[in-house]
Amino acid sequence: MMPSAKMLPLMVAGGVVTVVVGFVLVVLIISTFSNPPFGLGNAPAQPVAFPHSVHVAENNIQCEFCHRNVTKGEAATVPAVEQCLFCHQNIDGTSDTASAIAQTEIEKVRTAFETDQPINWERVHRLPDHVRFIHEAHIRYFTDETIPVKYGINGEEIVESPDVAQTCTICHGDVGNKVEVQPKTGQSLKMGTCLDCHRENSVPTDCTVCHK
Amino acid sequence: MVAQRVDHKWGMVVDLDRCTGCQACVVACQAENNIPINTKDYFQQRRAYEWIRIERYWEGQFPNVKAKFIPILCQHCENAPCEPVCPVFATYHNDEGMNVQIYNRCVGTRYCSVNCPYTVRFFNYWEPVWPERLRNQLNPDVTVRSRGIMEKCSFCVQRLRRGEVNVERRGLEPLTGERIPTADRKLNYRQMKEGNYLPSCVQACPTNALQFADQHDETGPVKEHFDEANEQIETREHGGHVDESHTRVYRLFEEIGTKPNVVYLKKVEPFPVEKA
Amino acid sequence: MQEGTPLQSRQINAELLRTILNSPKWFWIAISILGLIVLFAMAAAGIMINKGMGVTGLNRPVMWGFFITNFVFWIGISHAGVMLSAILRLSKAEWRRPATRAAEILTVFSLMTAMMMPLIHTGRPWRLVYWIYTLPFVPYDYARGIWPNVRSPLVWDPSAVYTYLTSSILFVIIALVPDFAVLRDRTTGMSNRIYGMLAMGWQGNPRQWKLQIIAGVLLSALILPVFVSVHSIVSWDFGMAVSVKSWHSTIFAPYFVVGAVHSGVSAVAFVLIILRYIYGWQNYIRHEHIDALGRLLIVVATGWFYFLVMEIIFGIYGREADEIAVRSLQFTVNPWAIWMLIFVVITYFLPVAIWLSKTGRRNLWIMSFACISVNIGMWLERFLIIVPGLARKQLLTFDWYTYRPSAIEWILVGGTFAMVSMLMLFIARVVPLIPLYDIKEAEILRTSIKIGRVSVPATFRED
Amino acid sequence: MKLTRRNFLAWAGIGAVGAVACEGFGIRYGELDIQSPVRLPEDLVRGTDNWYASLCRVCPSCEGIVVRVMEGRAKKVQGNPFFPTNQGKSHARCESGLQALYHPDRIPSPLRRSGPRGSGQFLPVSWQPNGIDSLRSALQARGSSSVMITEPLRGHLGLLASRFASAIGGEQLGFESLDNNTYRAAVKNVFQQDNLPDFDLENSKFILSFGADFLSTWISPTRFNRGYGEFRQGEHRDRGMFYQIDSRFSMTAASADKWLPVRPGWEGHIALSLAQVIVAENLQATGVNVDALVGGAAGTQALNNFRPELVAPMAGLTSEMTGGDPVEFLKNLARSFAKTRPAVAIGGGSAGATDNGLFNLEAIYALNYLVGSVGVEGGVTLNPGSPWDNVPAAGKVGSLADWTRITEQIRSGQTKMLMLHGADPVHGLPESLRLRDAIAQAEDLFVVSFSPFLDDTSAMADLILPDRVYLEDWGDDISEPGPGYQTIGMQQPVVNPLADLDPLSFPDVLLTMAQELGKESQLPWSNFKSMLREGSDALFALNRGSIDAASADDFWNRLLQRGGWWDEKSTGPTKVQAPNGLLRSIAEKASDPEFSGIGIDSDSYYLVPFSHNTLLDGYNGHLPWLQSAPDPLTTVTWQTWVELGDSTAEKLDVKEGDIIRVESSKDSIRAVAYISPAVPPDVVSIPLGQGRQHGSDYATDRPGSESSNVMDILETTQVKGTGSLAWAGTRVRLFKTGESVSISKLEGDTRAEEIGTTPGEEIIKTIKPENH
Repeated sequence: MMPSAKMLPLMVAGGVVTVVVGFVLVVLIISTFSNPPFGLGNAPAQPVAFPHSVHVAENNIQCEFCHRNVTKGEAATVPAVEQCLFCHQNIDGTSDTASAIAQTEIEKVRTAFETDQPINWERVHRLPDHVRFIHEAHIRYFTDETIPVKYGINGEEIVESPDVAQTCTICHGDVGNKVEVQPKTGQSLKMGTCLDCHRENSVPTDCTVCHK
Repeated sequence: MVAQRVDHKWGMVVDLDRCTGCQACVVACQAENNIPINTKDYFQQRRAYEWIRIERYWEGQFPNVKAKFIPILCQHCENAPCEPVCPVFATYHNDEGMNVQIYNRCVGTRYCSVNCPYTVRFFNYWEPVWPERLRNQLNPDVTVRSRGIMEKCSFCVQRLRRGEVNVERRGLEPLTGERIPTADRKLNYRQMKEGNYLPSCVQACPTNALQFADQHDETGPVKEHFDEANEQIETREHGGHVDESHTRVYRLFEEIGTKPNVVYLKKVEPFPVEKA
Repeated sequence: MQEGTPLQSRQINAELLRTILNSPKWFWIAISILGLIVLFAMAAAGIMINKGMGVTGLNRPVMWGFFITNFVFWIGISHAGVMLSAILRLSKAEWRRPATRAAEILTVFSLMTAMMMPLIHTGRPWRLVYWIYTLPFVPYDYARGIWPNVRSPLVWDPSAVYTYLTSSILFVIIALVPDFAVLRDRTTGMSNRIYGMLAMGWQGNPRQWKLQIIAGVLLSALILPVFVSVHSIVSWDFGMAVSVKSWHSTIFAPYFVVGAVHSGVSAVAFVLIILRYIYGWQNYIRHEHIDALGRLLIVVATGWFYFLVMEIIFGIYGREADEIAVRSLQFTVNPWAIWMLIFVVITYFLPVAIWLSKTGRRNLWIMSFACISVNIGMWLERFLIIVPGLARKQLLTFDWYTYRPSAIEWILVGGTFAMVSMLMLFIARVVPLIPLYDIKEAEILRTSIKIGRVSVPATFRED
Repeated sequence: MKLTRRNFLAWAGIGAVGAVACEGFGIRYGELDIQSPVRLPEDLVRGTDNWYASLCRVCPSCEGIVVRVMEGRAKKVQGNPFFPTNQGKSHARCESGLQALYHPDRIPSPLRRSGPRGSGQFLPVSWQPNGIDSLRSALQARGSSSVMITEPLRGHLGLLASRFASAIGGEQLGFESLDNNTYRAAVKNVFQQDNLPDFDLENSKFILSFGADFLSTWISPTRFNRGYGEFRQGEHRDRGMFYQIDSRFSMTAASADKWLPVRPGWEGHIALSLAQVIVAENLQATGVNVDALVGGAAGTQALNNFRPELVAPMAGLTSEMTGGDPVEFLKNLARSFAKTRPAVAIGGGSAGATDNGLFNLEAIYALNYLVGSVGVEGGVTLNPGSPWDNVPAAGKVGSLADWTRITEQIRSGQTKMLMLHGADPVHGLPESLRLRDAIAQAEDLFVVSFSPFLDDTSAMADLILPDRVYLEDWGDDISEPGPGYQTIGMQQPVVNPLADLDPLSFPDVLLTMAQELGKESQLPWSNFKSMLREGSDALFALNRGSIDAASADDFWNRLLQRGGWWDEKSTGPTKVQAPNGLLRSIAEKASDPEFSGIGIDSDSYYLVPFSHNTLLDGYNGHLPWLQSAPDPLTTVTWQTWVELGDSTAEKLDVKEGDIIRVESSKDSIRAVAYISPAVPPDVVSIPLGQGRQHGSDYATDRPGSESSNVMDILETTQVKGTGSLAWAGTRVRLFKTGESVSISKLEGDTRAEEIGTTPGEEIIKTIKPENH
């Protein structure tokens, strides 16, 4: 049955409302499930193209070797340039497996060290100012063998105590096999994520544990 | 393992007979908690932030005049009037006897402040500003509250948390080096004192008028006072009569029934001013 | 008791639809002036949101001021609609007829205005998303098992007010359907289509009439508890505040409800007088209507005054030092004492004296004056409850302070009045502010025939 | 610790990582960066705090502090729990040192005057060659006729400054607005000590204080507060009794059990009347040779002129004040003072600041002999001298007589060079001395300031060479008053100066100059740190005290770690023989206080100025925390207020916030009225500290009606015998100006009094001592 001419404006109006509301809903739903929303939080270009995959997956360097504060304090911290030079004094990228890019990037690090210039990395995960997150405490928990069962961030049961590097992947995902680290590499790091995991593990969920 | 934090119950004892009103606690609090600089305008508008403030009450007329000082800070009430009225749970009571304000949840209705009998909640009427260089002093353990947010004394929860993390981290008895069972890794008074984990005002108070510890901590200075104060409440709840004339322990505005976790000790007054 | 000359349906249509079908020049002038004021107030709100609540005169003890006063005031005004429509409809008060529509619409607008006040009062309204959002889009709340604090009167409050707002809108629309149909039949082009949609296929057949009347009566009955609860709950915003001695009173709920009716009915009476004047509706809003409202108001005002006195007496009876301090601020300290005196005189003694005399009730100028004075007084009443209570909160005399509203607050409060006026004017351009069918119904009902020596109505209403 | 600290500082200087962690709240520029430092010491954990021991230099008393440092930024100052004088406690002033460190108005680099003198116009210059060269040439040309004005110096900086001054042939003087010379002289005359004594309040049972605001500003308030707390409620002891006899109701008087208002300048008479009662009633402590103390019959005769019957009316005591017959009151006071042992009598502040101040203080301190509390527990503890032979425990502090002379020298052209460090004499001396004009008009005068902040005197400088702030610099201090035994405090730099600042340490500059001027023989050290290190080695050589170290290096490290060295065994004398006939000589010296200028008439008032609780004399007025800390009694902040009694306010018809013009014979100032129930009807009080004209906005952005300097109106009366300023010896007239401002105080708009009528409604509950 053809709608009457009178009903047309009503139908048009209804259609517009449906489209607008639908669009808003879709945007909100996508932004809820995609992390970060629409790739807005993709890590920007780093000053030195540092491939985690080469260091971790290929050369088996443990996370805490470079992020050495991760077992000692709140922040994991990026390594000092000096520390890169531990290896890169000798490894200059001229071996046949390395590409020309590797050579130039390693050269950047060496130059920085020689000229006494700190490297300005771009932050990938930004913790809000009102949140206290202590890496050390989390690693201590997951690596503690006296606790029989622990639960991962998605509720998965962890029976074997992981080592430090495995603990990192619980939240940060498989960084070791990624060339470029992006927020989406790991878990969505929202308050609910923290809260779910704390509840699973029966550890304190008092607000002041994380909020400052 | 994360320490069993729920076992603590913090409390402060304020000895009014020791307090001289010197303002050391006030500035210590401002230094620790990133409290905005109280400009002249803030005072003129009566919007100055002093999480702990010294109130001075006059008594009598010249020449028989007295001034009494009382430090007033958030009383961390067990039955806090501010808590039920917050529509968003930005303020709530935690298991450690603390009344907590979560800044990022606050929407700014100011109802909590309206309903606080002690007037110890402070609203950020303006965005706090510091000269660029002074920002270096800001404590990274404490959020800077933006405008539209209610704030108040937190018992320096960041210092307690720092202490707890250190206790956990060490997991060892400091003197003997024995490993402490996880459940017993509590922050006791001695550790708080040595590790600078006491609230900033308590640490500064030159007359020791402020004392802070776990209410159940035998080694701490507050247990006996809290035991007595709780006994008073219990007696009253059972309809008994408390003889107040021989005890120094009291809670501010006890009759409202807020059960504060701050206990005051009466001022001793050999020559009271005759009340008109 | 109906007075005046009988009207013909044609005349009713012509006169009551005049406001919609042609617009005089003064209308646009008035709308633009009011609109400018509203814009000005919006700019003030913008400044406040941009700079922070520091631009107000609020301070540490007095954290609530003009905005909350204004909120309670407009909630109070909103009670007029239901009072007149529902109660009078249920009690079949004939004189209600011309007043209902304007009253209901005033309810809707004043509720909307009222709800704006707590929003801008927080300083950062967008933060309220945490408060009202129930969806998992925001990183907090229900999805994380953290719910709004249902113990808080500030959660009860919007629940009640929004329920009231929803039902009031429904009430208005149901009552408007027959009039939309009349408008649909008298317009052309775009407005014809819009009215057509709004009339929802109204043909005026008996079944439709029956449903419409039943819906109206049913809604009237359902809305009554909401009407009582809204202002009760608004009063609990204060009554639940254990720490503010002069607020913590069990009498607050009926006191506020009666006060709301007092100010609301006065406001409606004033609106009716204005409408009569500007639209020339002498035939519809007649002296007898205003007269009836005046007589109703005597009762309401006296009831309210009883509660006022009780509230004060109960407060003082306890002889608690802090309660006495609030009262002595209210009664003995200037400027509060002066305001208090003015408030009592202009809210009760002056208007009631006017209403007690028939001349007063029948003189529209005097009546307007009385109604305005009641509303100024009721505004003052809320102010004199809220601010002195906070200024003398508890015994900590060290923290006592008063409150001086800033220019921004004055502008915003003024802006709400302009906004409600503007919306009322505007709506008068869109819908008939006096229900056509209701008036016609009255005309029919008043027609009587003589049977022998008695006069009986020509038509019986089906109930 | 040393290794960490050093590396840490080096590292902190290299990377600006701290900026990321500490500066940004909200996404600010650079916050999304995370910086790799170039080098990082192995044992440094980032994001964790480090605590360094140092010394507080905000106020003249010496307090040990620990500073919390994170990522190269100082975050918090707290008391050093090991340090003997303050034992972990701190005053509001100590905390504020951080604001000096990160103050927005620090002078970043040397400045040279570009406008006329006093205009405050400067151009930045470089240290090398401009700054240092100008200083050297000025020293070469004018060094022999130079005056170096510093804060009161002790320890190695005192040694350095005095030697430097003598090496170049100039003069060095410490400056304090309200100097302690009278107190020092009284101590010398009564106890024959060069060092200021300590008071063992902790163990005392009875404190009788005359005019000394020792809980707020006088000498070492943190130490006294610490003792006071124990005096009141310490464990295993009875609560002490405390009388304050004072012309102003100070914070200390508020804490006293009984405050006795007295006319300014009559404290000594009251002290002697108490002595007379004790002697007459034979109440002295056992073992006290009263005859020798009093000076025989002649002494008794002299003392009899001070019988309470005579003194009470002179001192303005009324029966309302004493709750009965004032004479009986004084007698009873003397009796309980003598019977409650140990008791201690303290005098200072306004009691020593009238022209008869020396007499007052001597009379007060002599009381301690009568009750046998000199050198005993709970009484006056005498302090030993410096553990170093050559390093002074107290430097010379100029008195008003000195400043008058120096002003005259400047005016006459005799002084050709002024060096300023930590002192602001233009602000801190009475305006009628005309020091400002003298400096401004002196044609051949070169003024060098080493201040890191602009102040009223520095604003008149030709050259400003900004010093480091104490948290960035080395130093040491000999506590004065010490805790009764030898105590050294060590100050170390806890952070490096920020990158945009270029200060140079004052002692290092002096040492460099000494070398460049060829004075190595007197000052052979290359820098101040090595000088301190030499001092540390000397302490190590003493082989005693709190630090047990194997080597000199070890000793030095531990010295820095602990923040000081002390030796509890090397105490001061515990027994002092009172001079023969002490009371007689004091009684014969007695004189009534004299008030020059306006003189005593019915419409003039005693002016009792006082040190501001946090600002003291205002040298640190640029620190916002100190400005915003409410005065304990009035709770006024940021403004200069004048305290009026209720009756005075009624007489003048003023209310709070009205601007009052306070006029002396010298000048007048304007201040905001604060009406207090505790101000005697014939007294007004004004705090020092405000009224600066140059420097940071925090100190100067207020109009003269809200911020004025009470020094401007003081009469230049000198205390007899010491030449100090008799700052409580001024009479003023008050005028209502008709203007009014909003007073910026914490208190609300009503006078805060308890209004509760039932016991449950009291805020500050009290208890009788007998029930406790």
